[in-house]
Amino acid sequence: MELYNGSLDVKEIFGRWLDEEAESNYGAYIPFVGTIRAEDGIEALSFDIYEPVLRSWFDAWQQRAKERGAVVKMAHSIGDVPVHTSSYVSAVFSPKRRVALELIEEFVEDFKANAPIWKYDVKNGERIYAEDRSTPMDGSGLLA
Amino acid sequence: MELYNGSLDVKEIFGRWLDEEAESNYGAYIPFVGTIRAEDGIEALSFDIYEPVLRSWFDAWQQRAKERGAVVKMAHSIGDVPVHTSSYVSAVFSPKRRVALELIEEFVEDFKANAPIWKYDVKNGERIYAEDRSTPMDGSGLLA
Amino acid sequence: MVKVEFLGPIGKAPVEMEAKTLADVAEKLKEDGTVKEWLPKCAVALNDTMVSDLNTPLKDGDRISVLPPVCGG
Amino acid sequence: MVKVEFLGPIGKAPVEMEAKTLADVAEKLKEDGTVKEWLPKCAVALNDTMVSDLNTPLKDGDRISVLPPVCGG
Repeated sequence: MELYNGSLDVKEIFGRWLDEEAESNYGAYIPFVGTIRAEDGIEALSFDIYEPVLRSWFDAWQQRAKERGAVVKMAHSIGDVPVHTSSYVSAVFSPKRRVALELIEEFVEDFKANAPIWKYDVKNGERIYAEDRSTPMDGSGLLA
Repeated sequence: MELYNGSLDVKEIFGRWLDEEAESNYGAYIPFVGTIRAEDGIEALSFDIYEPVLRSWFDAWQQRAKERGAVVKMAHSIGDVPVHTSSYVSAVFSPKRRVALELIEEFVEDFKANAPIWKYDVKNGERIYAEDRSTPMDGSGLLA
Repeated sequence: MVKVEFLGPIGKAPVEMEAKTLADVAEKLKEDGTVKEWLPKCAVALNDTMVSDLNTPLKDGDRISVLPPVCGG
Repeated sequence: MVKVEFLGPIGKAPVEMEAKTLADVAEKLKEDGTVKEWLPKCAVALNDTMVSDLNTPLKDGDRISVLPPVCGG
């Protein structure tokens, strides 16, 4: 798991992960690259991350992937990421395509739902919590 | 659609596609990279392609993707591709992740079932049709 | 005359024949023992467009492709 | 004493309190009007492990994190 301040160097990450697994005999490599869209007049998105819980979440996913013979990788930005640059890359390597296609979907969807990351629109230099696009994590409401 | 003799330069293709769509305002980019696994003592896989029908198949997919606001891209090898190098890269770009995740799965699965490409194991320099891993295309048996 | 070509691993040279429909082509191809075995698992293109109707009419110069099971990727 | 911290957009400084279980924490947090509004949509971690049982016992020095709705990617 890799965290970076600001935009990701997507080509470097993609290529390095490819090289890391070049001799691992995986038949399928599926990265997912998330890029900031220009919409609603935003200049950038900005991210807060709670790293200890993100790391536990990712470690659990590595274990789940391993049980299916696969590997997952992930990189995410902290702080401001301008439009048309990337804040998120995740990837699955697996011997076969079916497992890779299933895992990348499950991994990305669970990431959206349960990775402890908070998103803010940046408009006129101001940070506004993207409440309408945010999802309560599994188990929310325990203290209510 | 890009066809190459021998192994694909995966990093070049990934990076160039990223650059091509850098200003297109897509939020999700999902490539699928297919790499030759070392198994059953093969040295390489080898591919025949019937380009006119492959091109029609790909054009139809471009249209299907366009109707969903997305773009598909594809590169494949012709001839011999040694183990641990790549013969296939396809990709989806889409504004949103759901469409991208759905399309990459449909695109790759339909590719496996209906792209007019024939695969051969290369053992001791000999080319052996991979009959057991091959799938009759939609509409097969018409002349039987 | 139409031309029939055999793609990928079938490994047979193209043949020319008289045929008014794909049904005529099917009938003639079944006379060749090796080709006959391939036919149940082969798809068909007419001038590079996939076809699915045996009654498809043919005209002089048409090109029919016989496509065996595929495995790209 | 346990420490309760509020992550991301909640924007509130950590608080310390006496509590034997998470239920005690819940009760005390509801006294703060702003925090109370967040609670129905917040998940909870105890010493960086997600928890789902109000009866979870607490000990001196425990750290409780309140995690509002997320949106990575």
